[in-house]
Amino acid sequence: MLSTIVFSVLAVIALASGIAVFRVDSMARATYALAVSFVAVGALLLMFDLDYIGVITILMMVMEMAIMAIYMIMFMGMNPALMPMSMVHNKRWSAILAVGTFLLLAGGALLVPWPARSGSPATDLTASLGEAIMGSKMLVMLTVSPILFATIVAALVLANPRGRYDRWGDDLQRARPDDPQQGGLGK
Amino acid sequence: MTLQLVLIAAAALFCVGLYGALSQQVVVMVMMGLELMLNGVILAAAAFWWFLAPTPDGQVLLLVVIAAMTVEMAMGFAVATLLHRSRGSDMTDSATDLSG
Amino acid sequence: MGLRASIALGAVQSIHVLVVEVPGWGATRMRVEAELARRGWTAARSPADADVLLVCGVPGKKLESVCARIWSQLPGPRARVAVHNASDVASGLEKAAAELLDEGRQQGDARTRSHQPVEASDEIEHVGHGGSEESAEHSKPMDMDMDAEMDMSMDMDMPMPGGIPLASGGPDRDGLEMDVLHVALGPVLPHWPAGLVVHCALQGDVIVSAEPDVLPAALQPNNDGPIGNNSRSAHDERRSTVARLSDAAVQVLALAGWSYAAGRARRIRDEVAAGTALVDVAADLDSLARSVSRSWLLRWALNGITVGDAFANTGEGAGRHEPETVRGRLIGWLDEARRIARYNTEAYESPDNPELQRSLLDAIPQLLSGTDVATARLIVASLAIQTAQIAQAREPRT
Amino acid sequence: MTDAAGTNPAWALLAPVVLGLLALAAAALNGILVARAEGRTLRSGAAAPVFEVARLMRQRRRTTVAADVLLWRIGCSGLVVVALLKTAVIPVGPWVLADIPVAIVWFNAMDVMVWAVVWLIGWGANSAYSLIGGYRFLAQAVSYELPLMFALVTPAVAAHSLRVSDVIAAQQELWFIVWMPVAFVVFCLSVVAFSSWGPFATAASGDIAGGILTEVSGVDRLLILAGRYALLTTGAAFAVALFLGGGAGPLLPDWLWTLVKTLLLLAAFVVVRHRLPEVRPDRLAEVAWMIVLPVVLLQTLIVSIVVAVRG
Repeated sequence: MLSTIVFSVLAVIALASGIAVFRVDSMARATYALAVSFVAVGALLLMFDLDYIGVITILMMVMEMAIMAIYMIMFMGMNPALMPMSMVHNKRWSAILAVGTFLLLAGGALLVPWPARSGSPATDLTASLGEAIMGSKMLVMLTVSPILFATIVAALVLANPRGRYDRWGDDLQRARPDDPQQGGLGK
Repeated sequence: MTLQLVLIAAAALFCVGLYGALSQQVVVMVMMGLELMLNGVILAAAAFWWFLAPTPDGQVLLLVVIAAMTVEMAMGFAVATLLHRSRGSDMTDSATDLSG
Repeated sequence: MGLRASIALGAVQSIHVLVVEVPGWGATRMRVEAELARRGWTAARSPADADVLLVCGVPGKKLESVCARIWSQLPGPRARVAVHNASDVASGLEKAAAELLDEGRQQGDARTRSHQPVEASDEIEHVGHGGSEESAEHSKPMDMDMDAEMDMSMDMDMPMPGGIPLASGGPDRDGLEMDVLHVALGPVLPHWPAGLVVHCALQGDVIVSAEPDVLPAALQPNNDGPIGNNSRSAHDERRSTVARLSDAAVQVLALAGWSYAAGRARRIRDEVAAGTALVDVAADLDSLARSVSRSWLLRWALNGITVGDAFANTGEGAGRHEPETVRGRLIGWLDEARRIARYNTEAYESPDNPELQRSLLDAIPQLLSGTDVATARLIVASLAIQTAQIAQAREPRT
Repeated sequence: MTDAAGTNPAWALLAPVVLGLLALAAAALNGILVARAEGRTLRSGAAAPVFEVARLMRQRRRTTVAADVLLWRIGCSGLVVVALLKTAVIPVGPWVLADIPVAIVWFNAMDVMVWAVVWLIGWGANSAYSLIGGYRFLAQAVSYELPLMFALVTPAVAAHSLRVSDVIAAQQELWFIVWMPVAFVVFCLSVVAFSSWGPFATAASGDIAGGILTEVSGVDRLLILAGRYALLTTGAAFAVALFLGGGAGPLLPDWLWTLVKTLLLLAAFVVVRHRLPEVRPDRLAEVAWMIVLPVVLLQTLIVSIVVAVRG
C-alpha cells in the first residue's frame, strides 16, 4: 500500500513536471521542469530496486539539463523575465496524435494479459548488472561504446567551425594556434 | 503498485513527450520532447523488467536506452549549433529544405 | 540584552562597506581600505553585499545619480557616509556603525523606502528600462545613451517583461548569432578605476564592443591624492609613487584571484601611506616581487594577456617589439617600487600625464573587443588609468 | 533500497549538527587566516563567521527587477540541501544514515546537482554578472567532472564495491591514498572546484562583482556561503572514507579518527585558498581534458590491473 502511494506521488510529479516543460513561460523553467521529471523517474527506478540505474539516471539527466539550459539561453535568448512564449506549430494535430497514442498504449497496458513473473531479482543487482555487462551481454556494450565514440567525433565535427588549418595556418607552421580564446596548453 | 499502473504512467509521460516533439518549433524544445518520450520508455522498461522477468540481462536494456539518450542529446546539440551557425535560426520549419 | 540587540551587536563587528571612489580621491580610498582591514570589516563587492555605502570625495552630477541608484540597491539595514579627506575616514566609519545599530532609524528607513524590486547591479547607469513601475525612478533627469535609446525604439512593439527589452541578436566571434546584452562595466566595481564606465555590448561573457567614459568629480580634491598637490618634496614624491605602484599591483593581483598576494601588496601600500620608512618596506616588496614572478600558476593564468600597443608610443614602452603583457606590467610595477624604495631614484613614469591617460582611455575599445570579461578586467587594471587627470583635462568642455 | 544496518535514528539528528559544526570550524579557520594576513588578533578572526552570520540574519533579502524568484530561491537553498544529501552516505565511525550499495554513485549524482543549483543562483537574479558566474561554474564543471568520476571509480574498483563501508573495509591493510595518489589529488581538487572555493572560485570572484553572489543578500547569501563550506566539509569527509582509511587509526575510537582526519583535510582545503591565484575555467578546460583525464584513467587502469592480478 505504501509503495502505491509513493509511486503515485512520484508518478504525478514526473508527469506534472513533464507537462510543465511545454507550458511554462521561461526556458530555464522548462529545462528544470524536465530535470525534475527525470529525477522523479530516477526515484521510481529506485523503487524497483534498480539502485544503480536509478541514480545514474538522476546523475546524467541533471547534468544534461544544466548543459541544456545553456543551449536554451544561447539559442533562444530569453531573459529570466517570464516572457510569454508560444512557439508551436500544428498544435491541434499534435495533441490529437498524442492523446490517441496514449489511449492505444494505456488500452494495451490494461488489456494485454501479462504473463506471471518468472525468476527473481538477484540479491545484489548492481553486481549482477556488472556481471551481465562483462559476461553474457558484453557484445551489447562493445557495440554501444564505438557508437558513443563516433557520436563524440561526429558532434564535434558538426559543431566546430574551425579546422586545424584555421588554427595553425595554411602550412600548419604557427607556433601557437590562432584561437579566439586561448586555452591552457596552447595546443 | 501493479504493472498496469506503471505502464499507464509511462504511457502518459511518453505521450506528453510526443506532443512536445511534434508541436514545438525550436530544435532544443523538440529534443526535450524526445527526452521525455525516452523517459517514459525507461520507466516502462523498468516496469517490464521488475514485474515480468527480473533477470540481470534486463538491466542492460535500460543502460542502452540511457546511452541512446546521450547520443540523441549530443547530436541534437551539435545539429542545433550547426543550424544556428548556418542560418541564424533554430526553428525546425526553417530546416525543412534539408529533407530535400 | 535581547536577542535582536545582540544579533545587531554581532552584525556591526564585521560590516561590509561598498566604497565608491570619486576620481581624484584615490588616497582617501586607500585609507578607507586600510581602516577596514584594521577593524576586520570587509570591502563589499556589490550593493547586495553591503551594509554601508561610503563615497570618497565629491561626485559630479552623473556619478551622484549612480550613487543614488546604488543606495537604493543596498538591502538594509544600511548607512551612507561621505568622506572628503583621509582624516575623516575613522570618524565616518564610526558614524556608519552607530547608524546601523540605531534600530529606530533603520526601521524608519525600511518603512519609507520603496519596496519595488531593485535593478541588478549591472544596470548601474541606464536606461533600457521602460516599464511603468520604474517611471518614478526615471522622473529624475537622467541622460540616455544613444544606443539604448535605439534599442528601446526597436523593441517598443515587443512585450517587455519587467520593462526590460529583449536582447537583440548579432553575429559573435565563433560565427554564431548570439544575443547582445548591453552592460555597463563600472563605475562601481571592485578593483576598478574610479569613475570609469565602459559601456559594453556582451555576448555571453565576451565583449563585442566597448565604449569608455569617465564620470568626473564635482570639484578638485584638495591636497589629497596624487594630483592637486604641487608643494611636495622629492621624498613625498617617492613615497606616493611607491603607494601608487603597489596599489596598482593590488588591483591586478586581486583580479587574478590571488587574495593572499593582493593582501600583502595592500599592506605594503598602507604602511607606506601611514608613514613607515621606505627602506623598511623594501624587504617586503622584494619578497612579494619574488613570489609573484615565481608563481607558475599566475604565469599560466595570465599567459598571453597583453595590453597591445597601448604603451608603444610612451617612454615606457618605446622600442619594444612584443606587446607588453599584463604580467609584465605587474612585475614591472613591483620592480620599480622596490627600486624606488631601496635606492634614492626618481620615479620613472610621471603620474601627471593627462595625454597618456587620455590615450589609454582611447585604447580601451580596441583592447577589450573580443575578450571575455575576466580578461577585460585584467587589461583595464593593468592600464592603471588615472581617471582623475582625464576628468580634469575635460573639465573645461563640460 | 537501504540497508538498515548501522542506521541510528539519533545520528539522523546529529549528522546535520556535526556537518554544521565542521563547516563553522572551516569558516573560523578561514577567518583566522584572513585576520593573520591583515595583522589582527587571531581571536577576532575566529569569531568572524559568527559575526557574519549575525550580519546576514539581520540583513534583508532583496529581489531584482524581473528576477525568476522561484528558481532563484530554490538555487540559494540548494547547496545546503545537496550537502545534507551527501552527508547521508558518509559513515562516521559506526554511524551512517544510509549505507546504500551505490553510495559512491550517489555522491557523484549529488555533486552534479551542484551544477544545476549554482547555475540557478546565477540565472535567477536577472543580472549579467550573476549569469556570467553561472556560466563560469558550468564551464569549470565540465572540466572537473570526468576526472572526478574516474577518481571516484578507482577506490570502488579496488574494493569491488560501490558501498562506502566496503571501501573502508578494503583499506584495512593499506590506505588507498598510498597506491592511488593521483586519484586522491584529483578528488581533492574536484571537491575544491565543486564548492567553488579558492583557486576554483571564479564563479564568485571579485572581477564580476561577486558573480553568483552579486545580487543575493541576507538569508539567501547566508545559505549559499554555508552551503559552500558544507560542500567542502562533505568532500573532505568523503575523501577520508575513500582514501584515508575511514576511521582507522591507533588509540582513538574510529568515529573520532574520522572527524580528526576530516578536519585536517578540511583545513588543507581552506589553506589552499590563501595560497593560490584563481584558475580561469577557459584555461582549465584544455589541461583537464588533455592532461588530468588521461592521467586519472591511467591510475584507474593500474589499479584495475593490480586488482585483476591479485584476483
